[in-house]
Amino acid sequence: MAASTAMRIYPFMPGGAAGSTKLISDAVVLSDLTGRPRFGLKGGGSAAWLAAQGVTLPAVNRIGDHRGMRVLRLGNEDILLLAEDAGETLAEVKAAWQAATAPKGYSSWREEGWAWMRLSGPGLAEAMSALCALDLRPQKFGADDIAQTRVGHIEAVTFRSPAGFDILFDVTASAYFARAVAAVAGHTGKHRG
Amino acid sequence: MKLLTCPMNGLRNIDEFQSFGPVRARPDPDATADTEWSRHLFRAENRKGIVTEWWRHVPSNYFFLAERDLVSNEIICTFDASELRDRA
Amino acid sequence: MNRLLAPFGSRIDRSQPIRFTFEGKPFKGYEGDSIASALAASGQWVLSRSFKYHRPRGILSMTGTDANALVQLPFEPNAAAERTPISEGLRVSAQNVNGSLERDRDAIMDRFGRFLPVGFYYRTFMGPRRDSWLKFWEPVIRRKAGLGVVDTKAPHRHFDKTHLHCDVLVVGAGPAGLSAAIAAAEASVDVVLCDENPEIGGALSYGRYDPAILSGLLARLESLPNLKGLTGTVCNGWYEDNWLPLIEGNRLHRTRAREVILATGAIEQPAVFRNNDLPGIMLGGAAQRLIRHYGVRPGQSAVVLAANDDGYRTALDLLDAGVSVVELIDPRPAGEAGPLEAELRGKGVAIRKGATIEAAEGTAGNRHLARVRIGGSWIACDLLTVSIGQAPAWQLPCQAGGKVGYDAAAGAMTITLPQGPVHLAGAVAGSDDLEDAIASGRRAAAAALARLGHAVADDPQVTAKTIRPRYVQPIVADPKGRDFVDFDEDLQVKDLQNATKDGYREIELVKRFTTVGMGPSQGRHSALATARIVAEATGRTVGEIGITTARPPVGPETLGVLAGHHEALERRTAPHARHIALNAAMKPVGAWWRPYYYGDASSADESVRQEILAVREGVGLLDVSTLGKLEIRGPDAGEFLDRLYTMAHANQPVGRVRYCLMLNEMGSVVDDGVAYRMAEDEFYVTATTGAVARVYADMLFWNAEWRLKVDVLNLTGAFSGLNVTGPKARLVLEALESDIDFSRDAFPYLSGREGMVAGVPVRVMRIGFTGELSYELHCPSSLAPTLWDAVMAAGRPHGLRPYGLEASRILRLEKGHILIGQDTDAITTPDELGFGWAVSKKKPFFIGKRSIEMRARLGLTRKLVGLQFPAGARNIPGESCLVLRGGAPVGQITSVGYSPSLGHHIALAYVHVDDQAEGSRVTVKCRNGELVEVPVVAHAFFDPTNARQEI
Amino acid sequence: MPLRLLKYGLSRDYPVSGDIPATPELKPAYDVVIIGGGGHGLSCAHHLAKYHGIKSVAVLEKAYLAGGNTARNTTTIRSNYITPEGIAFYKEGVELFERLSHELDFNVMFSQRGQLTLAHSEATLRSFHMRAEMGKHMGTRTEVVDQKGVEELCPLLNMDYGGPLEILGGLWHADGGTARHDAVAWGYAAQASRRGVEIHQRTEVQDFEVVGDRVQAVKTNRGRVACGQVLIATGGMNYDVALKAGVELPIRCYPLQAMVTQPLKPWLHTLVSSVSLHTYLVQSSRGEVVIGGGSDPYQLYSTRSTLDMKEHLAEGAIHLFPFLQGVRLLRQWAGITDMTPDYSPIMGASPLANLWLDCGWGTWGFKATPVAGKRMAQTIAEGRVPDILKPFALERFETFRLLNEMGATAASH
Repeated sequence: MAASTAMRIYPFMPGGAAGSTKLISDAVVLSDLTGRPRFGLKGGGSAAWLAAQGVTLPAVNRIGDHRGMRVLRLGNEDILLLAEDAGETLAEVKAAWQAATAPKGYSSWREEGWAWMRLSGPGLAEAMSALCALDLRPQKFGADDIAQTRVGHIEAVTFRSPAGFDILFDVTASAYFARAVAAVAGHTGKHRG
Repeated sequence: MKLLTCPMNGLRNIDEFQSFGPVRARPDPDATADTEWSRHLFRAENRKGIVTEWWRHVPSNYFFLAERDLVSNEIICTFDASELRDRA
Repeated sequence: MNRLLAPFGSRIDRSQPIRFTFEGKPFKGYEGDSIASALAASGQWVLSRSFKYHRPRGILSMTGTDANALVQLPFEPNAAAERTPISEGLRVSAQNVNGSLERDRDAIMDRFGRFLPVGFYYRTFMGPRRDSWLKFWEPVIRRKAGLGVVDTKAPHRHFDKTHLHCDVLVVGAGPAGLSAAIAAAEASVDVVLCDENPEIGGALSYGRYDPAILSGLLARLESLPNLKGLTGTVCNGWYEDNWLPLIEGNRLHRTRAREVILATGAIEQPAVFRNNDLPGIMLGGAAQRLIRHYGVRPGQSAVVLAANDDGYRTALDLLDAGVSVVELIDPRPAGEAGPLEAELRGKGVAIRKGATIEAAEGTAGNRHLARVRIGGSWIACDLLTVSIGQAPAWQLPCQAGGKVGYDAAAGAMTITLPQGPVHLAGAVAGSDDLEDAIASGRRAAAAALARLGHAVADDPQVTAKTIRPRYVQPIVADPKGRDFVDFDEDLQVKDLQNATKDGYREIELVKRFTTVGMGPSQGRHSALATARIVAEATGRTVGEIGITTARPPVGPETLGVLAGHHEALERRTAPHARHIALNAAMKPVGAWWRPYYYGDASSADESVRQEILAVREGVGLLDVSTLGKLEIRGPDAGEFLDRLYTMAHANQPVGRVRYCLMLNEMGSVVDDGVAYRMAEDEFYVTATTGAVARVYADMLFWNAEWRLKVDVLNLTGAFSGLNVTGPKARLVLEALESDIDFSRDAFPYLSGREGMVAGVPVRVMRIGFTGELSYELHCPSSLAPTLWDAVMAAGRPHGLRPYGLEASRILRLEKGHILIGQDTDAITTPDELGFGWAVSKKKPFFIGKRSIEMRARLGLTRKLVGLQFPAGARNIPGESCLVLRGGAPVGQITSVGYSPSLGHHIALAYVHVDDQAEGSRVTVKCRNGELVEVPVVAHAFFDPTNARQEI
Repeated sequence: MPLRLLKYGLSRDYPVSGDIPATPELKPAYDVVIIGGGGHGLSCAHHLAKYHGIKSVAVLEKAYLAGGNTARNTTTIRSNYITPEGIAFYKEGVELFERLSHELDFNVMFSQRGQLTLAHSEATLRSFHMRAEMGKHMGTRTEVVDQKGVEELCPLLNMDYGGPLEILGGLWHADGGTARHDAVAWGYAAQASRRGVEIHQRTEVQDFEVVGDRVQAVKTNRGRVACGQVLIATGGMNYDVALKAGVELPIRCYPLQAMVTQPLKPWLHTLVSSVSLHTYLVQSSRGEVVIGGGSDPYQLYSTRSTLDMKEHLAEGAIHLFPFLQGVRLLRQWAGITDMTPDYSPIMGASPLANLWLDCGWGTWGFKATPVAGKRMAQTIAEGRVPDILKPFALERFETFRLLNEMGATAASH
């Protein structure tokens, strides 16, 4: 599919599907990274093609690094590149992939299918304990670990970022997710009431 | 909440998984009489004891197998589908 | 006032008085008081009326487990007065009273007891007429049922849930639990110690022990940062793999522990004698709790029944609290309490051995204890404390797989757990003195640590003691009754004996027939006595009788804390805000929100009609983004679809679109959609909105078995779909900037193209649910709002109207297109739908093939056809109305609606297979029972030759 | 005051009824051996003895009387099914319940307060219309009501949710009700044993002696018993017991859980269930609110309870009745259900000539206790299957003549 010149509208942007939903910013801060550059490959040939580009692939459910991009290995043949601050590098990889001939895997369309949000703030640990059943304490869940699990009752991928926890989930549930996080944040410290 | 060890994602609460039921032998449809075929469709692997069954880890959409005791609910082991033939 | 001075009253803050009311009367207490303690301090001992006989009842255990002390709060029925703190202005009232607590008209039930033997309700209330029970007796009895009253106007409260993980969870912060938690934490593992009480210490906080023991343990506890103490937190159940609900106020901690140590203590057991339920008769521990926790003097003049050291300690505590102890009665003929006995005698207390309480009598209306009978003579007193034995708190251990036994030699209930990640410590494991309990805690910690892989040094002190013999009260029914075994359910000794005479000899049957143990305390104070009575009555041992299964929860828990707070899941398509801006009536479809029509509710029908006409005569735009969208990629993609769907896909040319019909193994229709072959190794496949999640999972499942070289990707959220449909659809698309040739020849029906439209990369398919010229544009979701805007703008000169689900349903019905799940059911075959054309006869295999062949041989019984009602027909049958043949149902209407294009009502229906031909007339039973005859239509109602979609 | 209570009060001693005689010695042979001392087995025994004069009957129960699914179910009685075959059968079941207390001279407390099933989606409402149309046609009291009708029938329901949880309408079944489950079993046991039926508790069938196409005898932990006819009515153990006779049933076992609150003064008068929430509530004559829902998500022969099911049911209950937040739960439990592929029972003949099946009762068996016992007794006594049972034959799975009741059993049992 060719590159687009048209305007992209993500859920939390004005005119987006969740445009009227406010993101909380209190003891718990929820921020939206859905529009940030990322690119994923999935299916036979994906890992080999990336490796041929010099990308060192981590083990499944671990995060590696490639020229400032985070390399998320979600499955043997399911790799997602996140380029929060390395958009140009990502664009190069993407262009190389588009120009390449098969086998090269297939686009996973994660940049369209998944919202990318970040949870941070002083109430982070308490909020994550409420949102996710996994043991995410630092001694159990490291900086390069990935959990494909459930966050806020929906399927999600979560991992640590320097600021907090990043969460990838079904983009169509963006408004729901923001409400679920706000509800949890509203409860912190209030349970005896 | 019971725990289940996903061969790909590790130890998780069982509510992250979906059961796809016991592994079933699939008879050759063209070499099976009608009554045998309907038996195949409706028969149930329900013996007290250990069954090998399909599970899906829903968040990662990974399918694997587990040996589980239908009476005690003990999960004896879990393994990737590629091992199924080795075990058979 | 019965209030004692400090240091008694560890829980109360005398500087913080609190006013509240009970039964409308004002009372005063202090911050930290429970309802029961504050009332007791003011001399209010009666808290409730009993379930059946409406006898006055008061404090029994001070643990909050009995029906005796349940009260009504404004928004909360059955609140435990012994545990619920008072708060300023709290309005408390008594439960289960007819009139008032003081004057309960139903107290007369106590006199009619002889007319109401156990299980009487099974033997009467049936006559005189057949419906007498339902019409007369049941309403009467229903009014008497239940305890508290639920406030149906209760305001919403916040509850929430969180998760907690630890290496070792210790339940119970008494001496055993404390020592276990400290020992585990000293080995550097993560430990959580929880206790339902507001303080750490358990019996050390209210029993007669050296305060230095508790302060020493607390000092060690505070130095351990890896030990998290949760007071006021009840561990209310044990579930598989050490999953435990810890309830802290309005919060539920769903807790996973690798190892669990249960130090849940023991439950003091009441003595059984006539009138043993009078207010003023309480367990020794209740008196000690009142004194030490709340600074409340439990009476003025006491008799102490003591068959163990705890009873002697209670007597000493009573003396310290200024209660006159008339006499200590030790039923053991040679009860030996060593130094405690000497101390008591030194304080001038008379001790009588080998005697027991034979009966009690109350003041007027049995409102309080007046005297007890010992050795045939009556002794006046207003307090009787009972310390005759205890049962291990078996609830959590039994949920964790523990087995209850009975050590006949020691007269004690025992619990044994299988080897595993759950350990017992303290009184629940049989310890009956402090030193042993502390040692038992260390032993349990060592066992847990060993399982966690920690090397544990042998501790020479840590060996279990054998259980010392306990006193066992002989239970004989009092000839006059009122010797209660189960206070919650008002059951007396003879009730249990009589149940066994009627053949209810197994403990579970005794429970079910008499309801023993089914009340709020769930047998805490009755299970042991019941087992003894049933054993005696049936000539078996207590061990053979056992106790009934302990099921979660351990104690009552609110539905609110279990439910927590849960936002409803909702999914929105990318153009959601566009629909809102266009005043769409949005309705939920599963988790999705979809436009039903655009416009005000007041003109809904007209809006729908206009939308339909726009599609038929001009052009319409439908957001089809909720459709399931799947990409099947890889060398085996064609083969994969060939196995999953009924049509042929391996030979489908690139650029073509084919209908897909999916069957299950039984040969029933489960889904449909289209497959667009974008490349040799890539298909873009749609699935119905409601089925895509299952279809996607099933695809992955089948390929886990087949191991074909394909990757399946669910693009449902990643891609959005816009359907541009109507005779002018091509004009609209040609007006947009695009590299796609939309002409009829270049882009024929049932083909697909990739390209750019208005700067947006799209996948376009020429298909049509509406039967008109249609282009379905699919694009990445972040670009869908922009594409929507472009199409709307390009369509404006052509009168383009966005249309909603309602119009879409009629449009498809006019074409006779089916909706899976509405026009099909669990057993629909392709033949029943007349879909033979969609089933490949050449493919060697597809899912369901073998079954539809077999089902075809068994014969078709019904067929889905069109029904056309005459214009102006008066009675139009609704959906699901029956199609009858010879008076018997043979099918039903699956879809029905008014077609504005045709000017009459049309429907799809299953009819008998012999009535499928065009022109047959079938009988349909309308909702009002009227039968109407309707002609069958065997083709699409609108545009029967399907010419319009191919222009 | 009813006469019987006066009699109790005026007699000095407790009037012993002796409902359940102590387990006698096992005889070497019986005309009919019924495996399973639950409601169905006891009902069949009663009907054999009372209406067919067959008194050489032994009911073999491996544990205590009626302690399996009879004791664990939540006692829904109704006939608002989908298939005409199903409705005809369950309708007879409701009618027998209406007379049951008098039949047994034991008050089973049949309480016909109606059942209201709620629809939160148009698809559900459509399925309700299907059930209502078929139900009306078959002569039951079943109708679809709109939002206003729902409010009138159950004014305390929360109608304000909007979105996917909004209540769009309901299926009102005036014939629906509950009964005291234990009483049904005890009443049948008392009546059957008074007519000579022997009830053997703690008697487990461990094997079958099959010769040719007949069961010669069953082998129990208390010895061998020869039998003329054998009925399997063992609830959650049906698959396992039938397998011992060499008969493989199309049954899978799943736990089904339920829970109950502390007793409350009556506030909920009808049975209320929700298809989308997988939750139903009914207030018992003791004042307890019984809450149940769907089966567990994977196969298991266990009666353990789970926290997640309890949380799910509490959530559903509070969606419907938000004021229940402060109400306390007292107990949860589970039974093992024997689920068939089409959510209908398997009744009638087996591949063995004298072995009869009363199986596949899944989550819905209690309501059929009287009718299944009556019709299975007729089958055994006459040696042939009556018309009303024929559609439920095991053979239907070979001929795709399924009786699909899934849509009528998902929300309430």
